[in-house]
Amino acid sequence: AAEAKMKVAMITSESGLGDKSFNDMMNEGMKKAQADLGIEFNVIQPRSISEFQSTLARAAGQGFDFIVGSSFDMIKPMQAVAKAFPNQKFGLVDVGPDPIAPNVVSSVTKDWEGSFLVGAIAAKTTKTGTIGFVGGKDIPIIHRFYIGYYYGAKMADPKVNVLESYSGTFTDPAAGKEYTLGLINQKSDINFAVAGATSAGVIDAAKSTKTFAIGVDSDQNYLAPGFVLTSMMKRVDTQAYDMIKSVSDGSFKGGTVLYYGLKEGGVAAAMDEYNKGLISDAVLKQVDELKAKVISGEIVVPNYFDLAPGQKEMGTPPMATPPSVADKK
Amino acid sequence: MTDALVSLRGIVKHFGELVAIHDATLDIKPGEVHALVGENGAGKSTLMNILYGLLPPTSGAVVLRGKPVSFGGPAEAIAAGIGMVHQHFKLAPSFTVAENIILGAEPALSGGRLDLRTAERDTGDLSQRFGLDLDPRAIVSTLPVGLRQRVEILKALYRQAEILILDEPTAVLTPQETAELFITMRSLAKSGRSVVFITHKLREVLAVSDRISVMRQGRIVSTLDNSEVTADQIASLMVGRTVLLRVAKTEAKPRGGPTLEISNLSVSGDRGTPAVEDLSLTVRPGEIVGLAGVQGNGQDELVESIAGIRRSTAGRIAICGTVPTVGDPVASRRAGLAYVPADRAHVGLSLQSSIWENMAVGHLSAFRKGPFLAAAAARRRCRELIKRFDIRGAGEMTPAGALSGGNQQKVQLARELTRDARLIIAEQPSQGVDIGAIESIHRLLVAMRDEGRAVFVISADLDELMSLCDRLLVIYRGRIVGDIAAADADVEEIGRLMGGSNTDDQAPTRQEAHA
Amino acid sequence: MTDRAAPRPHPVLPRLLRAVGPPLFALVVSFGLGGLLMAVLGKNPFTVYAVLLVGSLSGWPNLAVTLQLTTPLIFTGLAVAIAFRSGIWNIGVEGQMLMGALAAGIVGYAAPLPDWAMVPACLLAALAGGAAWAAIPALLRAYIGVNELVLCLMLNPIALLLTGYVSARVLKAPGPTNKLPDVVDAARLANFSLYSQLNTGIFIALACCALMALFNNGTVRGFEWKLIGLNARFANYGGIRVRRNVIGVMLVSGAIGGLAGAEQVLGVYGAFYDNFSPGYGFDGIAVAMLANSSPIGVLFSAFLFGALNSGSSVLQMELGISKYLVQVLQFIVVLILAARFTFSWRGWRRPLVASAPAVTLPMTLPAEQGTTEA
Amino acid sequence: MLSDIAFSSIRIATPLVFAALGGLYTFQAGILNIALDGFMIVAAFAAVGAAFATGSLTMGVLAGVLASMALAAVLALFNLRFRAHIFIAGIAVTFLAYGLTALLLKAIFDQDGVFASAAIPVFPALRIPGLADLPVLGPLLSGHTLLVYVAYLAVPVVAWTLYRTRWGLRVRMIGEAEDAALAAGVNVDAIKLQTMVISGFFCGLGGAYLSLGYVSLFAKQMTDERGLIALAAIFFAKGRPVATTLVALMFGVATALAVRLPQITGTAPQLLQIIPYAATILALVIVGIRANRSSTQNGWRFDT
Ligand SMILES: Nc1ncnc2c1ncn2[C@@H]1O[C@H](COP(=O)(O)OP(=O)(O)OP(=O)(O)O)[C@@H](O)[C@H]1O
Ligand SMILES: Nc1ncnc2c1ncn2[C@@H]1O[C@H](COP(=O)(O)OP(=O)(O)OP(=O)(O)O)[C@@H](O)[C@H]1O
Ligand SMILES: [Mg+2]
Ligand SMILES: [Mg+2]
Repeated sequence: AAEAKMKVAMITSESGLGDKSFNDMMNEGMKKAQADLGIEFNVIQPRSISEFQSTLARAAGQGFDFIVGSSFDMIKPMQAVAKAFPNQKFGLVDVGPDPIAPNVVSSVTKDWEGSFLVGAIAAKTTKTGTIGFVGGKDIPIIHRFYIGYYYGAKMADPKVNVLESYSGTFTDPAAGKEYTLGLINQKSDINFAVAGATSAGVIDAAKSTKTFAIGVDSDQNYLAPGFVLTSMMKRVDTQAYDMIKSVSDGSFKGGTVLYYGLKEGGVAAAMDEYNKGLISDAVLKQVDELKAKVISGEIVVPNYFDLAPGQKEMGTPPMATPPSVADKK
Repeated sequence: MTDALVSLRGIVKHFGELVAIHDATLDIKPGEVHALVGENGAGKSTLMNILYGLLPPTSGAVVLRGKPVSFGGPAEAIAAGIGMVHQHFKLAPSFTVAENIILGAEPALSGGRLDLRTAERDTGDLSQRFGLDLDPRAIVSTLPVGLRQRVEILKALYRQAEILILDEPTAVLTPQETAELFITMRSLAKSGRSVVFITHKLREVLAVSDRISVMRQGRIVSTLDNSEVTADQIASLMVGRTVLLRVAKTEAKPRGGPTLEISNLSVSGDRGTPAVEDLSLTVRPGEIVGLAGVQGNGQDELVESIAGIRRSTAGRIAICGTVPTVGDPVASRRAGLAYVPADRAHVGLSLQSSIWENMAVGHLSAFRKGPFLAAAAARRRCRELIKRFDIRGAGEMTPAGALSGGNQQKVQLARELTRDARLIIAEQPSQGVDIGAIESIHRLLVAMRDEGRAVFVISADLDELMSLCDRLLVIYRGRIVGDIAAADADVEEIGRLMGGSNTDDQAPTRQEAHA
Repeated sequence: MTDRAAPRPHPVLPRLLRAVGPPLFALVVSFGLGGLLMAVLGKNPFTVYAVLLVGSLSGWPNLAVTLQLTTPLIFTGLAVAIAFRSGIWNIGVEGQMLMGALAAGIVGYAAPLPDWAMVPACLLAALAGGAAWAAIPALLRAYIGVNELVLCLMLNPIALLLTGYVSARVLKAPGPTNKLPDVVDAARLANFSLYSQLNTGIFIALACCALMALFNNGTVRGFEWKLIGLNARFANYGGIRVRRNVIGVMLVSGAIGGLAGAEQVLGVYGAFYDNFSPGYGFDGIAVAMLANSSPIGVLFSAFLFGALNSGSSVLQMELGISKYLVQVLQFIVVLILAARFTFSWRGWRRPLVASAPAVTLPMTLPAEQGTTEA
Repeated sequence: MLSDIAFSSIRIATPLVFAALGGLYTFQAGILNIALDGFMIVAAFAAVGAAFATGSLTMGVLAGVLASMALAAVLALFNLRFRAHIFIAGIAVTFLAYGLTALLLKAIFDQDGVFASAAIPVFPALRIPGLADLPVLGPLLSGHTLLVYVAYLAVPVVAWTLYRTRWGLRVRMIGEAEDAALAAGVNVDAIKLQTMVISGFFCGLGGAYLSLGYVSLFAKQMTDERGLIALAAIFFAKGRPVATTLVALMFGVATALAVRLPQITGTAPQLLQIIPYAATILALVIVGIRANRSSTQNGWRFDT
């Protein structure tokens, strides 16, 4: 195109780039858009939630064609700013189902469906009958992964034992490794890492104990070829990309909410040369059946946010809620 | 002078706008004990700090063995054979005597290993050679002041000092300790070394020195041979007028019940060992009571517990009839105590604070307007006290640390003696104070007595005690072993009591010291 | 009497230079170094500094952001300064801020009070919360003699974990984030502009500075607290109740730290959020030290930090510069400002004879305070 | 279970021990060195970088140690030459280090938070022949990586340098009575500089252990304030090498417990993660009460 390049501002959550999670994935989407659509973009990393609104407002004043952010905590600030700049187009990825504002397009990632998938894979692959989960902080988003993982595992093998733990940090790989080794010491041989930079330690633990880790958000199989069973990819990059595309080709519709689940290919279990052969074809086949059922709606994977406090069972087909959920909510 | 070992030529030293040393010229001959005397703030310490390389002179030259030198720091001065023992000791208290002595010149085995055995042997030998016996393994903090000073001296000798500077070494020594120090100084001189000896006690000057230099207002006003002067002459050279070397005072007329009454007091020292045991004493209004004793016999602990700085373990202290809470300085003060501590650097003053701030403490209630501090009033009062107590080389805004030793002492005295307190406790009141000032301090204490206050003086200086006090108490191993009316007190007896009855030490005379 | 040389009154200019010179010099040097770094990273220092300056100061939006980011640092800086001035190593302000914030957050949504009483109640709660958390090291230090620095190092993470627990498991508001329910509108501190959450809290901060300056220099307690910092033994000897006063210092310090939390909760977030602080408490230490523990100085150094942080996001927006470059620049400035350039590059040697120190901070290790007599 | 806890306690404590040993020297010399984290983070980065580039662990560790020592020298320069207060200079240097490593991570490896690669060599677990076969101790003491043994074997060495060498005597005396050392003609600044650089050395090993021994990757701010914990341990033990190491180990044990308890107790992680800090405070209080009994000072303890 001859006219001036489209300018996009990407605003990270307070955890910023390098979280090996939605911030980095969004960044990937930006790069893709830069390559395919020839846009320009700047990444802005606020130091804390308290800087979201000012950052959004200043960005809106800078004449960007599109401003995209992520994180639930950005909803309120973006509503305020979007109201003040009705002509500015905004996007917010990886949030809830409620529309945000007439000039904001938002997206929901059904990461619980992806977690379901890798949970099933883990349950089918484990030798010890015990699998683990290493979360970063003890926060709802992470619980959402856990519930999906748990549901998938139990669906695949009701007898499988699922261990849950939280390292309390998104930035300390050593801690991640320590917690993982703790799980491995309790017979878990596959551990799902949902802990930002801490995940790297989980994978490192798998490497040093010859067990498996499951990566998250981006394809982390390459980090330890042969020891990362798979990665639950959360295609935040496509979300950001799609939004930018809609702006550039004029199909942008504010106030809409886009969904990215198994059906839409918004979440997936990464398969590449690094984990070739780690998962048996038999397992893959069974997992594909489960996947089909989810897509067809026969299985409704529970979203942690929809569970009522103390809810006894979850989803269809019904399954007992793990004890840890009830007291957490 | 060609035969001088070291000479200071036309030294000038400015501190900001203040001229501390004014074209001072001084020659030190080999093998002599050279006394340096002068009023507080005359510049003695500063001049010696310059010789020792601690301070750079503003102008002037230091000539060592005929060659002009300029020291970048003590290290260079030490290397050139100059050693100095400061007014405040510079020792590491929790280390042994040997470790302190060898610091900076440690004997070592291969691989930088510390050779403590050699160190202890050498320091042992050294102390024997100069008759300063000391246990090389003793921890410094357990030693009485006199012995700590020996450590300082040995530090210098260990580094082969040819010139030894002693800045007011006797200020806190007992007569016995002083006598021993003098013998050491003489033997050093005999061995060809030179000793510069700063003091305010003229009797000591005459007792030990060969030549005497008098400083006044930053100048060396004259240098004389010991044989050709008397104490009074030196005094008038220093102060520029004649001074009374003995206190003029009338008979004491104690009246009324005791102001300070201590019964069966026990206090333990820093390491939990008993320092004061079952001690009882009284001080009545209108009398000056002196406490004599060899340093480290419980004086400090006794006084600290009266002042509420230290907890007593048993017994009763009553000030003006009221019994202040144990270990509460405010309570003791409220009961009517004024207290001049010996350790002015750490307890009696805040060296970083200005003089007016130092003087306001303990009088805060007087300068209190509701929650506010009437600083202007406090400064005004401070200016008055600076005049009244003749505190030199400073305004009320000067940090106390910039004052000369004696003037720091005057700041403490001014603050405490002007509290309207019924009981005045003075530890080493004339420590580092020049004779002119001593005279006025003593006069002040006597006046306090005559106003009917009770005065309790703790001093290592028997002469001072005997001339100032009406009654003398002798403390030994935390107990009062003697209670003598000053009138019929006799040095020998007191000395014996201080030493636990079996010593026969006494204040030195010229002959002894030279023998 | 040592006579004085003829008093030569200093002409104004040199004196001015002596006052303004060093900090100015420091800024120049540090920005020089930063510039070098940028050149290495292929950015034009001059544009960067221009953007930084504009982005933090010019125009209400930018200024508003700067002031928003300055406000919490005034509180925390002040809190640290109060303690340092009395020789107390309260580096636990981060934790005290969290506790104050939690208290304000709870009262702010739960207290059944008339509207007019909400804000005062929250502020009081924050004061209490901060003071209470500071009371732990204060009492342990005063009565058991445990080193307060170590205590603070331990208590900060504990505070973070405790508040995290409360906001995740005990009083969690429904929803995707670990936070308490929003405080009622009556408890909010009014915001001024869409561009920032700058709020009336800044006036509270300024008031605190003014009060503290008055307290330090005008009151007897302020005098006593300074003295305790300079020589605690002397203060104790002089009839100042050291133990009582030190506890007081810590409580006041903690309370002001708590206010920092209240300002964030009531003015910025509108609720207590888990882990909301990007480290205001630690920045506060640097702020206080740059200010040499003077309340007015805190205003300036807090503003310097606020400006750099606010300029940071504009730099990222306009030049795509990483926030870490700005962080590096920021602490080069701190480092250089902290240095006391003698301007005489010959003298490796320290002043050997003690003269009044230029810094009123705990210069010795806490472990060594007042244990230097020979 | 127990032996597993003991084993991982040793591992967890290792970076703390390294940092603490470094901090010991400066502490003994009377320097409040708050920059241990800064030293470690640059070391962790340099170590990974060099190990990745050369494929050699030796080069990695070497690079880490040198980077850390260089930063230490900078801190010393500002503190000793430019008379910046050690505490603020330390804070500044630490945040500088965090920022710089993050910048370089992007500039060199084009990574924002984590750099991990199969090309980074890994320290192998060592099976110590004699040790491994011991009945109870074997499983805990054998099978660690090299640097773990270096850390604990360094403790007696550190103690020796501080208490048995001429240099150590000077260090300790400076810490207690700087003016005495000055008056004795000791070059105080030189020795302080040396202690600072040595703490750089040990923190360098600590950082290298974090990024090459504990895990084999670099993540920004991966030291996670271990330096502060180490500092606390030093103060706790009043700078005595063995005692300091024991405090670090205690912290390690408490952490190991906190990691394993959730599956057993099901308690909220936040509460369990408090354990190490709370345990430290508890221990401090117990020690403090003991010390208080012996003190004869009135009210305020000036000396802690
Ligand atoms: N560091 C300093 N800063 C400013 N003035 C100083 C400093 N040191 C000494 N002075 C001043 O220099 C003068 C000489 O001080 P000095 O200590 O040499 O006196 P002195 O003869 O030793 O007195 P004293 O007998 O009391 O010890 C005094 O007026 C003192 O106030
Ligand atoms: N010489 C004295 N005789 C009797 N009472 C005194 C004397 N000096 C001070 N006081 C009283 O003792 C109390 C403590 O005196 P000081 O001025 O040292 O402390 P303050 O600062 O006024 O009070 P606080 O120490 O409680 O803040 C004051 O209330 C004062 O009225
Ligand atoms: Mg003197
Ligand atoms: Mg008072």
